[in-house]
Formats: sequence, C-alpha cells, structure tokens
Amino acid sequence: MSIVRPYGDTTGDGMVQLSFTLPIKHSKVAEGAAAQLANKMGMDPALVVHAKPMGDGFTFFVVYGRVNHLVDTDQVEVVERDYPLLTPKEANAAIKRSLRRRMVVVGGCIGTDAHTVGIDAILNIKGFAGEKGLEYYREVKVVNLGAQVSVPQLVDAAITEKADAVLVSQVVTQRDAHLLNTREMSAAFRESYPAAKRPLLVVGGPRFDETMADELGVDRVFSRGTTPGEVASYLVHRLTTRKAS
Amino acid sequence: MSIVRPYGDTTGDGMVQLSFTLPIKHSKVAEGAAAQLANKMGMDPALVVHAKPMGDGFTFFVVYGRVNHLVDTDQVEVVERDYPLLTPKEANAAIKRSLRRRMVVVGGCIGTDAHTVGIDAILNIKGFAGEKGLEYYREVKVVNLGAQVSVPQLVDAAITEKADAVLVSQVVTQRDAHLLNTREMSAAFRESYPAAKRPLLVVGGPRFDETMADELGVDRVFSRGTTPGEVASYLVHRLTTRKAS
Amino acid sequence: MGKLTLDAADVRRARTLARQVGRPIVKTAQRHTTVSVERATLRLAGLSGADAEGTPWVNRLSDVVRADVGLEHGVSAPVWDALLRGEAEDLVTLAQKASAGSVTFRLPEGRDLTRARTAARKAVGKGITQIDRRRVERERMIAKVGDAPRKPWIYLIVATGDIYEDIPQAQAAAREGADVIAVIRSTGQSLLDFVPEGATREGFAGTYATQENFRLMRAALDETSRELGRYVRLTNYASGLCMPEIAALAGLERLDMMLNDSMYGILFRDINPIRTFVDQRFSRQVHARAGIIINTGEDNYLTTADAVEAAHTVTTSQLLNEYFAKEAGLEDWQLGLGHAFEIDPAVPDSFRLELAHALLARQLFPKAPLKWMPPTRHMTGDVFRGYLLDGFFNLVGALTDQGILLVGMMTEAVVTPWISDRDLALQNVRYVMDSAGKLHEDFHPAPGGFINLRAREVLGESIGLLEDIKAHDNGLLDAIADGTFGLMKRPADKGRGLEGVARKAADYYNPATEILEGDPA
Amino acid sequence: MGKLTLDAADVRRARTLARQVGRPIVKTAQRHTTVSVERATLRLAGLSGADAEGTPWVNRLSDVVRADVGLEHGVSAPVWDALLRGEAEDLVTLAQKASAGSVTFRLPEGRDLTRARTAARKAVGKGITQIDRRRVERERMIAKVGDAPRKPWIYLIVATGDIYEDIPQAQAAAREGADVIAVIRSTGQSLLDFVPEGATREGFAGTYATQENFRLMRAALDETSRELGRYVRLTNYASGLCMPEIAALAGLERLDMMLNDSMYGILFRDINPIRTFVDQRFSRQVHARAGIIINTGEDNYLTTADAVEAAHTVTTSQLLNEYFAKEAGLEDWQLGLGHAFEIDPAVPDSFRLELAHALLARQLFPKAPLKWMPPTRHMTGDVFRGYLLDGFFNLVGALTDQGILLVGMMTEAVVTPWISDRDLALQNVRYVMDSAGKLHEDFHPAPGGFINLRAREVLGESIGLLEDIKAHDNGLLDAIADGTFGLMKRPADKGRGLEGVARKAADYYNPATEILEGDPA
Ligand code: B12
Ligand code: B12
Ligand SMILES: Cc1ncc(COP(=O)(O)O)c(C=O)c1O
Ligand SMILES: Cc1ncc(COP(=O)(O)O)c(C=O)c1O
Repeated sequence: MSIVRPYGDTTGDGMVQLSFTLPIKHSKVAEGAAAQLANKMGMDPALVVHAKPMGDGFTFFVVYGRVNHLVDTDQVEVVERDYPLLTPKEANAAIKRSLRRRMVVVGGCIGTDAHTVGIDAILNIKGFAGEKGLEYYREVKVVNLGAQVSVPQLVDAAITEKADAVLVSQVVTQRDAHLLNTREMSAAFRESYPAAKRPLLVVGGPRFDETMADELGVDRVFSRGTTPGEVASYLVHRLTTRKAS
Repeated sequence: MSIVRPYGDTTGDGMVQLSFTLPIKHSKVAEGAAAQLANKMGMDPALVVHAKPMGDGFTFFVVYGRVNHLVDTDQVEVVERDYPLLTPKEANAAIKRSLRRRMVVVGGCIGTDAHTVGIDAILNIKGFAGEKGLEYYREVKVVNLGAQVSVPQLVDAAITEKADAVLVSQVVTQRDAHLLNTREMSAAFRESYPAAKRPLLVVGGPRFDETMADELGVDRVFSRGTTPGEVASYLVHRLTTRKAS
Repeated sequence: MGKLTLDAADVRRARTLARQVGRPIVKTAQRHTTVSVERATLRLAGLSGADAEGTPWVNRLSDVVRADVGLEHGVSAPVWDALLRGEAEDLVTLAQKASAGSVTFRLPEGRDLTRARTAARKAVGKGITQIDRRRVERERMIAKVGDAPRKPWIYLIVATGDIYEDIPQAQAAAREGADVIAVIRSTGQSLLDFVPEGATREGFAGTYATQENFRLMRAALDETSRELGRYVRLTNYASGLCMPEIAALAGLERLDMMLNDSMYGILFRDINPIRTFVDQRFSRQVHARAGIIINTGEDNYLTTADAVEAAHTVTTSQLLNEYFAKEAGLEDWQLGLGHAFEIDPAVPDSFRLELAHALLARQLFPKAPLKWMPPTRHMTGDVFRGYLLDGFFNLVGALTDQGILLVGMMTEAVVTPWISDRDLALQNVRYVMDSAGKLHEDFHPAPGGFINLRAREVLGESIGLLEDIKAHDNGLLDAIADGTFGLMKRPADKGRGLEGVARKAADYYNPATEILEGDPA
Repeated sequence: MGKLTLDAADVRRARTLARQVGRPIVKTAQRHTTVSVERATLRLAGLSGADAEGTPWVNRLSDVVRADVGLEHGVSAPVWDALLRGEAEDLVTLAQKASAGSVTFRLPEGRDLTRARTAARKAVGKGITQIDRRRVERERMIAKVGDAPRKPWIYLIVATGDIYEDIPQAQAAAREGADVIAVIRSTGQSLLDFVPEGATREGFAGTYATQENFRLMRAALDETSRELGRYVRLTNYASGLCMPEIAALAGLERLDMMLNDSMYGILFRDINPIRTFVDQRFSRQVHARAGIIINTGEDNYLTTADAVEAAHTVTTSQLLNEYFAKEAGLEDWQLGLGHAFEIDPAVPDSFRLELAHALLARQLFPKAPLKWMPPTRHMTGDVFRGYLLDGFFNLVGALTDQGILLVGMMTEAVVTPWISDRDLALQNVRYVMDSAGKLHEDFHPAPGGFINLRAREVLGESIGLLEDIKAHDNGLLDAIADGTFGLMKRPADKGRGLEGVARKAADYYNPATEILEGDPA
C-alpha cells in the first residue's frame, strides 16, 4: 500500500488534530484566522473546537478536521540500515581481523551541551535498551570526554588518541544549536586532518534528522532511540570495509 | 496587525503541534511518511516526536514543527453580528411596536438527534451563560417540540402555530448528519410555504460553520457558545425590519 | 469494605421505600403486554428475517394477528393455532402468508387452545434452551480461555456506524486491553418500532443493533478472546421501543452485558411509561435467564441536570433499578448500576465530591459491579484538559472499587472516538491503575469529614425524594408525570409506543413469560 | 502533620551524621578563598561594568591583583590600598588602569593595612546595606500589594534566550497564576568564569544571568505584581563558577529565590569540589542576608540515576544541604530543598512510591518550603501522556504539602516551553488544586503499609550512605572522589575552576565575610 491517508475512525477519512497559538486577541476573527491557517495546511473542513484566550494578545486553538493530502510511502526517504547488525562477539572478531588492533572511539557532548545521558547510553558499559555500550566491546577503546567539550579539545583528543571514529552528541536544539555545533565540529576536522586520514564523524541526538549527514559534513547521523549495537555495527562496517578497499 | 504566524515561544517562529494516525505498521518508513504529511501541510522542519504502534496496522504520531503559511486576518470571513444586542426589555418593546402581537418561535431537534440541551439553552427560561432563554421574553411565544422531531412534524407545527421563526438544533455531525438534515428541512419549508411567507429559518449546534447559511438554505447559522440574547436580538432585528420594509 | 459511616437504618429505609414505590409498577407491568413483548416471543420461537422493504416478519405477523384478534390475548395462541390448522408449515411462511392477506387468525378455544399453547410453549422453549446453551457456552469459554484479569473491567466503545469498520476497531481495542466492547447504536434506533435486519453499514454515530451484527461481532470477539487468552465481553442496548426483542436477540447471540434502564426510555426518549415498564420487566427476565449483566442509565440524568444538585436522583434511580431488576430475577452480580463523574470541574472540591458519590454507590450496593461513567458534559474541545479529567475519573474508579469502567475519551466534545483516542485512553487507565490502583489502602475519609457528610446528605435527599414519590396519588407514575425526574413531564397516557400497549385479557398467554417466571435457570 | 511513622532516633541519627560529614567541609571552606568570592566582594563594593570585549571589570581588576600579590590575602586590602594611595579616584578607574598595566598592587602593612581594610569595609558595607534595603523593600512590597494567595507557590519557567521575549512571557505567566518566575540560564553559563554584562538576547535554551537582565525582569514583575495585587517572585541560578557573584547580584537586584546547591557544580559540571564548597558557603551567607530562599538541586540526581534505587541519595543530599545552609546562616523558611517526581511510570505502584518519597522529605524538614520538581526523564513526545503525568505529579504535591511547585510541561521532551504549554500546565495545576487540594484530609498511609515501609527504607538507606561517607578517610571529599554520588568520580584536586582557589594566608581579609559573619541581619 503506497498511498495512505490519516485515519480517524474510517478508512480514508483523513482526520488529524492540530493545536497552536496565534499572537492575537481572542475574537471571531481570531477563530476565523485559526481556521484559515488550518485550511492553508490542507484541512477542510477544519473545525476550531477550542479557543482559549491567553493574556491579552494570544489565543490558543485546537482544530480537528480532514486533511486533503495523500501520503505516498514510496516517496519516503529514510536512512535505512545499510550494514549488517553484529553481536559484540562478531564485531570484536571483525575488528581483530581487519584492523589488527583495537578500534579507537572518542566521544563527547560538544559546545555548551551537558546532556551526557545519550552519549553515555552508547558508550558506557551499562548501555541502553538492554544492549551493552561500546566500552563492553573488548576490541574497542572508548575515550568518553563527557560534557561541554569544546571543538578544539575534541580535535586534540582525536589526534592524541589516534581516533578511528569520533562520536558527538547534541541534545539542545533551541535556535538550531545542534546544527551549528555539528557544522563547526566537522569543519574543524576537515581543517585539521587530510581527507583520507580523517576519523569517521558520527553525530547523534533525539532531534536530528538522519538524512542530513551530507549537509552537516559528517558520515552518519543517529536519532531518537539509537542502540549501541547499531552504532558498533555501523562503525565496524565502515572502518573494516574502508580498510579492505 | 493583519499578517500573523503561529507563536511557540518567539515572535514569528511559526510553531504548531499536530497528531494523527496512519494506517500503516510502525517502521522508519512510517515515521518518514508522517514527516511527509507534515511537510505537505507546510511544516518544515517537522519533528516526529512520538510514534506509537497501535495493533498491527496503525501508528499514532505526534509532530512538532514550524509551519510556513502566513495568516492574513484581513482575509478572514466571519459572520459578524450585524444587528444590535437588545436586552429582553428592549426586545419586547420592539416586538410590541412593530409586530403588534407576540412573536411565535417554534423549535426542536430534527432527525434522530436527541441532544436537546443546546436548543433548551436558547429556548427555556433557564437559559445559558447567565442569560434567560426566549421563554422569558413576554412578547415571545415559544413552542419547543423537543427531541427527534421529523421534518414533516416540524413544518406542520410551524404552520399550525403561525411561526415567525423556526429554530432547529443539530448536534450529531458524524457523516454530516447535521448538514443533510438541515438541507432536508429548508427544502421542506421552501415547498410548503410561498417564499414571502416562509418563517425565518435558524439552525444551531456546536459544529456548524456560521458562514454556511446560504448553502444550507437557511437565514442564519449559530454555533458553539451562542447565547439566547444573541438569538433574540437577531430575531427581533430580522422580523421587525422585515415588517418595516 | 465500608469506607463510609452510613446509618444502617437509613439504608434499610431507602430500600423499603424503593420497594413500596416499585411494587405497584410491577403489578401494572404484569397486567399488560406490548407489541414488542409479543414479537420477542415470536423471535424466541425462531422467527427472524424481514420482507423486501426490511420490515421484520415478527412485525408483519404480529400486526396481522393484532388486526384479527387483538393483542390482549397474546399472539402465541392464535399463531400456533394457525400453524396447527395447517395454514403454513412454519412461522416464516405463516408470516409471509399473513402479510399477503391469505391467513386469518382466530382465538382458539378448548382443545385447540390447549394444543396451540403446548405447541407455542414447545417452540418458544427451544429459543430459551438456546439462550441457556449460550450461557453455558459463555461459562465454558471463560473457563477455557480465561476471564478479564482484574477489576474494573475496561469498557470501550466503538461507534463507526459500519459493522465492518467496527469489527477491526473492536478487535484492536480488545488487544490493547478492553475487557468489554460496546457497539454504540445509530441515533434514532430507540424510536424504531422494529429491529432492523442483517449486517449494516449506514448508522449515524453508531451502528444498528441487529441480530446479524450481534453475531458478527460476537464471532470476531470470540476469535480475539482466544487469541488473547481472556474472554472479551460484548455489550449493546436493550432499550427503546424494541427492548424485549433486543434482549431476546442478545440472549440468542451470547451478548454479555446490555444497557437496560427502568426509566431511561420514558425520560429521555419520551416513550410511554407503561410501555417501558412492561418491556423492561420482560427484557430483564430474559437477561436474568441469559446470565447477562445489565447496565443501568443513571449517568444520563447528569448530562442534563447538575451533578451536585441531582446526585440524589442517581441514588434514587439506582434503588429503583435494583428493585425492578431483582423482581425480574436478576442477581446482584448482574446489576451494573450506573453512575458518572459529571460534576463541573470548576466546582471547588469537585474531586472529593465525586469520591463521596462513588463511595455511596459502592456501599449501598456492595455486591453489584457498578458501572462508572466518564466525564462527558464538561469535556470541551481542549483535549489536553480532557485527558487529565479522564485520568482523575480513572483515579476515582480505582479508589472506589468500580466493577466496570467506561473509558473516557479526550475527544468527547469533538467526535465519536478515533482509534488513537481509544489507544490514548487505555494508556491513561493503565497508568492510573498500575501506579495508583492500590491507593485505596491509604484512603480513609474521616467519619465526620467532608466526604462522609456529603454521602450522608445525598442518601438523605434520596430518601426524601422516594418519600415524595410515594406520597403521590399514583406513586411513581404520577411522579414521572409531574416532572419529578429531570424536570421532564411524562404522563402515563402519553408518549411514544403507547399504541403498542394492551391490557391483558383473562386468557392472555405467553409461553416465554411462563417459562421465564416458572422455571428459573 | 506527620503522616509517616518514622523513628525519631533515626531522624536524629541522620542529622548527626550530616553534621559530622559536613563539618570538615565547612572548615576547609573557611580556609580557602576563590576568584569568584573576591570578585563578588568587589561587586558588593559597587564595581560593575565590563571592558570593550565584555570582560567584567571585577575580573580585570582581580586578575591584576592576583598577578601582583596573589589571591591568598584577599583582593580587598591591595585594592583599597591602591585607592588610598591615589592610584585612581574610584574602583572602575582603578580597574581600567590596572588592565592597562599602569597600576601595581602591593600588600599594605601596618597603618596602611588598617586604613585599607577600613575603607574596604566601608565600601563593601554599602553594598550590603543595599542588600538590606532590598530585603526591606521586598517585605514592604509584599505587605502592600499582597503575597501569593496559597501554597504551594506556583513556579514557572521562561527560557526563550532573549530577555525581551522573556519579559512578556513572564508577565503573561504571572497573570495566569505563577507565583514564582524562573528565568532559565543559557547553556554553558555555569562554566563561564565571569558574569556577562548588560541586557542579552542570544542565549541558547535560556537567557544569560546578568545584573541588567535581573533588573529588567524584576522591574517588569514589580509592575505585574502591582497590577495583580500579589508579589510575584523572581528566581535565577547562583550556581557554576560565578556562584558568589551571582548571589551578590541577586541580593542587589532583589531576586527572591536562587537555585543553589552544595554539590551540583561538582557532580554535574565537573567544577572543582573545593571551589564549589567555598563559593557555596559565601553565596549562602549572601542569600541569608538578602532574605532569599535557596532551591537545592536534588532533582538532578534522578535525571541520571534511577529514582527508586537512588531515592536515598536525594535524602542524603537534602540533609547535607540543610546542614551547610544553616551553617551559612539560612533559616528554615529559606530552605527550598529539592526533590522530584521521576520514577519510571511503568514501575508498579509508582504513584505510591512518589508519595512515600515526598512525604519523607516533608516530614524530615517540616518547616522547609520544599521544592517539588515535575517529571522530566520519563516524559516523551506523547504530550497527552505527559499532561496526565504532570497532573499526578501535581496531586502528589497537593497531598504532601509542598511549598514550591515547579510546574511540569507536557512538551518536556520536545521543546523549551511554549506560551501555550505554560497556560495548559497552569490549568492542570489549578484543576488538581481546586478539585483535590484537600484530599490530604482523607489520606492516611497505614502505619505498617506500603508507603510507611518505603519511607523508612529510604531513610535507612540514607543513614547507611552517610555512615559510608563518614567512614572514608577524608570523609565527604573522598566519597565524592570515588564516585559515591551518581557514579561520578570527582577528586578534590581536579575539576574546573581549581586554578581559581587559594588557601588563605594568615592575613587574609574579606570585609564581606566579616560583615556577613559578624553582624547577622
Ligand atoms: C536529563 C535531562 C537533563 C539533565 C542532564 C543530565 C546529564 N548528565 O545528561 C540536566 C538536569 C543536567 C539537564 C539540564 C538542562 N537541560 Co535537559 N533534559 C533532560 C531530559 C529530561 C532527558 C534527556 C535524556 O537524558 N534522555 C535520555 C537519552 C538516553 O536519550 P537521548 O539523549 O535522546 O539519546 C539517545 C539518542 O538520541 C541517541 N544519541 C544521543 N546522543 C548520541 C550521540 C551519538 C554519537 C549517537 C550515535 C547516538 C546518540 O542515542 C541515545 C540512546 O538512544 C530532557 C527532556 C526529555 N525528557 O527528553 C531535557 C532536555 C533535553 N533539557 C533541555 C534543556 C533546555 C536543559 C537546560 C539547557 C536548561 C537550562 N537552561 O538550564 C539544562 C542545562 C544543560 C546543558 N548545559 O546542556 C531541553 C532541550 C530543549 C531543546 N530541544 O533545545 C529538554 C528537551 C527539556 C525541555 N523541554 O526544555 N537536562
Ligand atoms: C449531553 C450529551 C448527551 C445526552 C443528551 C441529553 C439531552 N437531552 O440533550 C445523552 C446522554 C442522551 C446523549 C446521547 C447520545 N449522544 Co451525546 N453528548 C452529550 C454531550 C456530553 C454534551 C452536549 C451538550 O449538552 N452540550 C451543551 C450545550 C449547551 O451545547 P450545544 O449543544 O453546543 O449548544 C450550544 C450551541 O451549539 C448553540 N446551539 C445548539 N443548538 C442550537 C439551535 C439554535 C437554533 C441556536 C440558535 C443555537 C443552538 O447554542 C447552545 C448554547 O450555546 C456531548 C459531548 C460534549 N461534551 O459536547 C455528547 C455528543 C454530542 N453526543 C454524541 C453522540 C454520538 C451521542 C449518541 C448518538 C451516542 C449513541 N449512539 O448512543 C447518543 C444518542 C443521542 C441521539 N439520538 O442524538 C457525540 C456526537 C458526535 C458527533 N459530532 O457526531 C458527542 C459529541 C459525544 C461524542 N464525542 O461521541 N448525549
Ligand atoms: C439505558 C440506555 N439506553 C439507551 C441509550 C442510548 O441512546 P438511544 O436511546 O438513542 O439508543 C443510553 C445512553 O447511554 C442508555 O443509557
Ligand atoms: C543547582 C542548579 N544549578 C544550576 C542548574 C542549571 O544548569 P547550568 O549549570 O547549566 O546552569 C541546575 C539545574 O536545574 C541546578 O539544579
């Protein structure tokens, strides 16, 4: 089934729920404005079922209605996993076989971001969702720099540690902080390394769009719900095939 | 201010919240499909912040993001009150002056609809939102037929009572029941009365679009939160100016 | 048990009054029959199907019988007399011929009468045996696949209007945790003086109650019950002008619970009071036999009246519903007495008032699986607020040991429930039950505190109301006539379906009643 | 009071242990100063502003002093000595000249030293008098316009990053019911070793804490307080590398509450332990004087550790925070000890566990206005579920008499709060408080029941942990070093800001400390 529509209680009804605030005082015109926005979004009919004045100059709306757009699932672009999922054992074996040394991974939260739970979930032994983190892999050396690492610090550590891969976490996204920081980071690596020697750059965080790797100048983006096993498998895949070729 | 955008926490940020179900199994593609729908609705970036599989073939999504559309409040069409709001005293005086008899109002819920609270709020003495209902007006005779009145019954009652106005409530809207019933009702009145003699036709209910009067063949549509005073003032305005002209 | 300190004498007094007020109504019910009772009898004897216009054969046949000999003797004797006379080889053919005008009915006498009655009793007996079998089937299935794992049972609504959309939605709801599925009826069905036929796809805001729809949905839920390892119950409405027939169909198709109230039709559908009481008694006798749990409709009072001011009308109606139900043979475990969380959330202490009301019901009817209804009236288009209110409704349910919890939908004020509304609503129930389900262990309203005082006040007002009803010349009928309930005036000689009521003649005969009253299951 | 049956001996033992563990830390703090303590002293003496690059004059000046004579004597004597020597007519000029390299500092001796100290004390005394005036101003204003009408105080966050967006949002929030407004800081400010200057519009996920931002927001809220007839409190963070300076600015600009924790900077920002404890003690002395309520940060533990397993670390930290706070002169009413509703909602009985933890805090610190923090960690993009969780969080707040309720946002896992999130969140709080606010009257955990057992268990574990800390060679410092808290290892000789710590020389002099310790308000 490649064409679908939202489903309220009947196939094809197209029903959705929407809420937002308009910076205008509550009035009939404000309600009409809310309906107009919903219409522009493709909702028709659009029922403004709730309008709540907030202070003097704002009104909050809830709108229900039928949206006219069709969703074509064939057109959806997603970053599908293009590497095999390995167990820690398999990953260790693959590293041993092709690198003939431990793989070095340097990670941290850059900029002013101090949300370490996500990167720790990937790196620390404890892991995430029942999977052990990269520290658990015998053939992986993990250097976790923690929170609020500056980009120069990160590059230095990568150079000192001879990192094969650099893992960066970004959780704060207000004013696109995560995008700005990631671009700054990838630019710094481009400057500090000859292209062929540059470690693999991986960023992750709950609000990243996985299709943006190229735009951000990194090799891979991981988002919400990533597990350590996926990251390990990806690293092994990229680093061992690179060596092989 | 005629051009506005939704407001999350900063002027002009355009942020909205959206939720819906797609009739597909949860997967990365499903999440991409959800983002695609949001994009088609004009949201960019659109963050799929929640995806919940429901049974086998459905997934529920919550999406946050920035919507690109502008809202032009100058373009909003609303049915503004085009008559003066009268107190019961003023309404009574106006009726006495121009009709020289009591105004007769016949009301009820037509079709299979049994939601009488709305029409009772307008007609019964008790009223709504602190305003007394039409029964309270000395110069108005109210005939409330109650629930589940058939269209022929309604027309008969209007004729027998020599109704000046007929007030119809419709609350159930599934499968557009309210629109179908209203059209059937207005058609019946057109058939049973010469145009000039037809009573004023007024429909109301929480999910009506007030701009649809013409399409529905009625004189006025009232929606969510209508008060008896508004209805009384409207009737007086229309019936007394009609007589005057 | 017993978090409230109620005066035992007050409780006894309230029950005595309910009996005194209800007794004359039972007498009246016993003295009358209705078209629907007679049609239900024919259905029990196996007559089903409809003519080309969709008019059921039971309507066709009983109309002709009535035209020929009147309703007051019951249709059974004339019908089986005609069959014995060889007018047709079976009931359907007889109905077809009768509608074609080619059969005339008579009142058999003497040996003919005896033979007709015996044949009728045999035929109807088959239907009742079928109901008995269904009951055993249910019990066996529960024993085999398992029952709902805990109380309250989670009760969810489907209401698409199309049985073929309802089925997957009901199955999905069951998979996500519903213990009971209610298929909401199309608007207007309660005023139809016939039961539609076949599978239907065109209801408004609900799906028609038909025998085939019942069958389809029960079969689908049986499948899901087996899949899930717990029996998923099915509910519909034995209400409106066809209450007895729908009760019979429910028994025949193994529905498990039915909405069935002693006064709902009178007050909210303007159905004639006598018609309602007669139909109600018969339908409850069928439910008793079928092992069906009834759900009464006290929640409806609070959708028009104020839930604080009118709290005692709920209690009063519960007491009357209990009396009528027990008189008709229902047992305590079959009494899903209704009540609801409908106090305006803006009223100070509204949550504690709800607790007081819910505890009162729990304590007055300790063995009944009370049915706890969610907020509807004060739900608005603010679906976030609605979701919160439903959570606090669920909490009252947990704190007061409700048997059946109708799951509230955040979109109550907007649409009939979407698939996602149900999923979110179940998640809400689960959170409350899992996180705070045992909070009742820590909940002890002080003997002289707010909650106890309020509960005693409501019980007192309810006793006052029952006394007031009793003081009317003609008791409950007069009270209903003069607007005691919900300010709706419903005189005993007005209302829909009155023409379908007949005072029984001396020779009135109804094999169904005979079996149901004579030989308890 | 006292819903739990705690063993009084246990409670006493816990407090004794906290004192035993805390005492050596206080001693260490007394033996050290930090760049930030010295800069705070200069700020109290009236030095503000920054150079063209935005480096504050207090940093410029103290850096030069330190380069010339070291930090261990305190900057006051060298600075006022230079002024008395006529190097500059005022502090700003002195700072400018110092950064231009045209002043050299010395350690005055004898009469010079006495005169320098006297001048310093006079200058700093003005700042402290200003703080005293602000405190009186607050008290007068509360007396005049009125205070928050009830407990808990409703605490709302604004976090746009732009002071000029924050202001209208804060005013709107106050109008809709907030009693306390917290302006969240930009990420990273805690690691800046200076306090930015001026009104700022470029924070990430929060707005910089600056004296001017404090002033603008306090003025705006004063206006709104008058409009609303209740004093709206303002909060910020005395935390990170500039804790003492921000405390001073808060006192000068009449902020009303400050986030200020004894170990947060160490554990969560990897700030050197000694630096933190020194800065903390000074900042708390300032808060005590300013009549500011501190909010401690125990909630943070539960965002990384499991809220059930680590519940006792919260209690332990509360006991330590209490000890350090009282030692610094804060009174019970100034102790907004933190705790949070962070148990995974999927844990059975999670709501009752939350109740147990919250009651324990309430009963251990009966006079402290506890600060109750909403769920964050288990919030997801399901904003409906989030709204419900926040409702149950509010209910725990109501049942356990919390003083300050940080209002939870349904979008916690998504964005920093939108204007509508706050409005919906306040509606949630209001519903719970109005409908169920008095439910605590009916809530009585059984003496041997689940809630009591759990509370006693947590207290027991907390005593165990304190004993464990005490058993370390170097007590708390060693315990912090070896990962006792939140598994983070923070040795006393590592961490950010260590270079800003100096062991006091025998002739160390700080007029602020002298005044704050010597003459209690
Ligand atoms: C815990 C928490 C904190 C803790 C952090 C403790 C710590 N040591 O990490 C504390 C209390 C310190 C904190 C502070 C703040 N926080 Co905070 N915090 C959260 C919270 C509640 C949970 C985040 C979390 O731990 N998630 C669990 C982990 C496992 O998930 P994750 O990070 O998504 O990681 C997964 C994937 O994304 C991926 N992943 C992540 N990184 C990487 C990296 C790589 C290489 C790979 C491969 C994968 C990967 O894999 C992980 C496992 O699946 C969220 C709200 C929420 N419920 O989400 C707010 C939240 C993230 N915080 C927020 C903010 C604003 C702050 C503050 C800045 C507020 C302030 N101004 O004071 C401060 C300051 C922190 C700072 N300087 O950055 C905002 C961010 C808003 C935004 N979108 O911009 C949020 C969303 C709350 C909100 N609505 O306001 N916070
Ligand atoms: C109370 C109620 C009932 C009561 C009705 C009692 C009665 N005597 O009216 C009972 C319990 C009987 C009932 C039954 C059903 N209900 Co109902 N009910 C509601 C409920 C909770 C409140 C409606 C209400 O009273 N609002 C208050 C009044 C004052 O507001 P109002 O109607 O909007 O009227 C105002 C304006 O709209 C306007 N107005 C209205 N009419 C008119 C007319 C004129 C001339 C004018 C000028 C103005 C005007 O003025 C009024 C004052 O401002 C709503 C949910 C909700 N919270 O909204 C569901 C709701 C309306 N019910 C619904 C349904 C489906 C049913 C049933 C059909 C379910 C079923 N299949 O069994 C049944 C059957 C009823 C039937 N045959 O129609 C749906 C409708 C869905 C839809 N949009 O199609 C709703 C929305 C619930 C839901 N989400 O499923 N219901
Ligand atoms: C007892 C009873 N019957 C019937 C209904 C349904 O309404 P209707 O009569 O329109 O089928 C209800 C409503 O909840 C009810 O409580
Ligand atoms: C005591 C304390 N300080 C500071 C903060 C804020 O973090 P940051 O150090 O990034 O300003 C918090 C977080 O809530 C806190 O509890």
